[in-house]
Amino acid sequence: MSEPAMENILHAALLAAGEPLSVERLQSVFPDEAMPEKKAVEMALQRLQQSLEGSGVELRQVASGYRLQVPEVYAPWVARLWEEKPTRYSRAVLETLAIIAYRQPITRGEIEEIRGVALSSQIMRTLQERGWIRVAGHRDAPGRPAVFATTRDFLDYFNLSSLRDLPTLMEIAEPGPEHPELDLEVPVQGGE
Amino acid sequence: MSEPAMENILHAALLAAGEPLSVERLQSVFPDEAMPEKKAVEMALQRLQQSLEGSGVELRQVASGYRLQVPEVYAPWVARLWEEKPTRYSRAVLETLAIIAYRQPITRGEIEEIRGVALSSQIMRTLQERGWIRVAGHRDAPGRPAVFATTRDFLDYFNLSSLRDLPTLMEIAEPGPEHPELDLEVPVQGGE
Amino acid sequence: MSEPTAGELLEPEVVATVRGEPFAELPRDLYIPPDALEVFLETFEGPLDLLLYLIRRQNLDILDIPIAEITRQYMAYVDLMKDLRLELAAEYLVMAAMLAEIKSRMLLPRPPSADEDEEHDPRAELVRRLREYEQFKEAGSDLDNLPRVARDIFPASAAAPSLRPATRAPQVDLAELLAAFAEVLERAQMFSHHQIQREALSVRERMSETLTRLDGERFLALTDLLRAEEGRAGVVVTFLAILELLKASLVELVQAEPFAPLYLRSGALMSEGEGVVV
Repeated sequence: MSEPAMENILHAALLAAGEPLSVERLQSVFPDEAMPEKKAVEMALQRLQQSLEGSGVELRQVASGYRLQVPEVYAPWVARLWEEKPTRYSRAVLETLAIIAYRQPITRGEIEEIRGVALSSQIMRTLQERGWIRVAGHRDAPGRPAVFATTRDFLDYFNLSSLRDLPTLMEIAEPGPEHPELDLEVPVQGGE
Repeated sequence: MSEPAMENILHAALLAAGEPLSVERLQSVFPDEAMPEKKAVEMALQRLQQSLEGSGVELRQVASGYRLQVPEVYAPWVARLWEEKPTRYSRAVLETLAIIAYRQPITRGEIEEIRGVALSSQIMRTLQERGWIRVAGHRDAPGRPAVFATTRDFLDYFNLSSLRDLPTLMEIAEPGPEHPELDLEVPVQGGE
Repeated sequence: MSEPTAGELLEPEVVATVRGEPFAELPRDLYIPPDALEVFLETFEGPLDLLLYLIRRQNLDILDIPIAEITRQYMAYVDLMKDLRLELAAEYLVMAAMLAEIKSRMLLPRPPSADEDEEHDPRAELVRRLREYEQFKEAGSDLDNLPRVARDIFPASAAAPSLRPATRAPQVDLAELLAAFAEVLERAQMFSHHQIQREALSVRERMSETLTRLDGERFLALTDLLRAEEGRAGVVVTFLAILELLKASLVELVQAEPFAPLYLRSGALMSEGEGVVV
């Protein structure tokens, strides 16, 4: 029997994995002596994407690689498979997460300063348990406070391939002197 | 936007579930007021099956319902996703291989003598499973011990056309030219 | 969607978007039924959030906050919280003090010849913080609107085919092999005094080859082992290999009668064998 097309092999691997796979990982499903170039894998992924168009699944690049996923339009149907409603997060959690995402690396004290309230350790624990944030280091300041950053899982979870894909921060009404420009690398266009 | 085709919705639901779904369960992803008949679901599943033909996934009916699965032909590739990281051979393995390569044909007892330690059968099995050594014969001595030699695969792996191409010890003794001269032509003295 | 539990972390975002919600139509005199008020007040994420709400509710310009009026309203809410014995975070009181301070500084006559008056607006720092907070409040809700795994998008998976466990064999390079050999020899020299000499590998190789051929054929004429195309060197190598094999008792040479052809046979057969050993 002849060998299946590369895009079919990738399709099979991605579905069997059920999680994002990096190009390196996709290359490694081929035997050493027949390992395709990165470029060839990327081209096969492109063919796969095209072949999936208009079906119940799409290929998407997220932070930790490529993932086959059921697109948003199917959510109303798919959600009915499960009794449980998806978790909702409190405003406190979302605001804290947003501050960390846009201002990372950032200390707990700095988060509190922006929000104007003490940060409950419950919130930080929730975010860490979800694997969305991690301690990225310690600031060289009295007490050596931990600085927090978001993880690749965070990006994967929110369907983003990099921090650059985050929605741009709301424009400040007037060019205030305080925050001339916000610090997202290239806040070109948000979301999809 | 118009509603997606029923087979696409079923495709999405089966992929999101990642496990077999009964026809009832598949019906339940539709809102009560638009729930399709069993028959209609089955026909849509048939259309789905056809559309998946020749791709990296297939629809199968199993005891508890329908499930999408990666066809068996893809097993060799998919299996590599989970294979263990290549480890390194222990020094004992490398030394044994080296002794066999340079002193073949050689018995186990002779290897032990050179290394000064007993040889675990695990080591010999490792090298035999790898296809690098084989039993080349038996010595006419008490116990008729097997003598080992390297194989053609061994040469292929190391990209050698013959044992003559193995580097000599001189090459590490003095960092001279890469392959100064190998000792075939005038094999003055052999043996120990 | 009603009655979020106080302080619960994963509570629904119920009244959070206060603007436009029923609560936004609070009577100016601040009277609301205590139950509703409790829910209302607990939706604030802190003093900045409350202040922002007060400003936005009245469509006030954040850059030009009527500080006296806002302070009065803010204090009224804080008092209400106290009356209701809501757990009042200390930050609310700190903010109250800050507002009072700004108010009093606004009342002081400003030195007319001061440098840029803008910079000395006592409200500046408060405005900066309010705007920054508002940005992230918005960002938090933007984040919530992003398509999210398990809510809007679902990772696709299918059953894997039955898998044989695969292990990738370790990689070795030639230099490693040589190094290992060198080490062994070095060690061996420490144990024994006999010098291990540099070997003619071609002889070793020919030894293995010969054994392999014998394995299949049991007997081989000596002449069959010699290959003319290898020339003299080849013949020497083969002879040396055979001598080595003989010495190691791996093969024997047999001859049916004097001057008959010499045959080589595998050592494995020797015990059963007969014939003249040369």
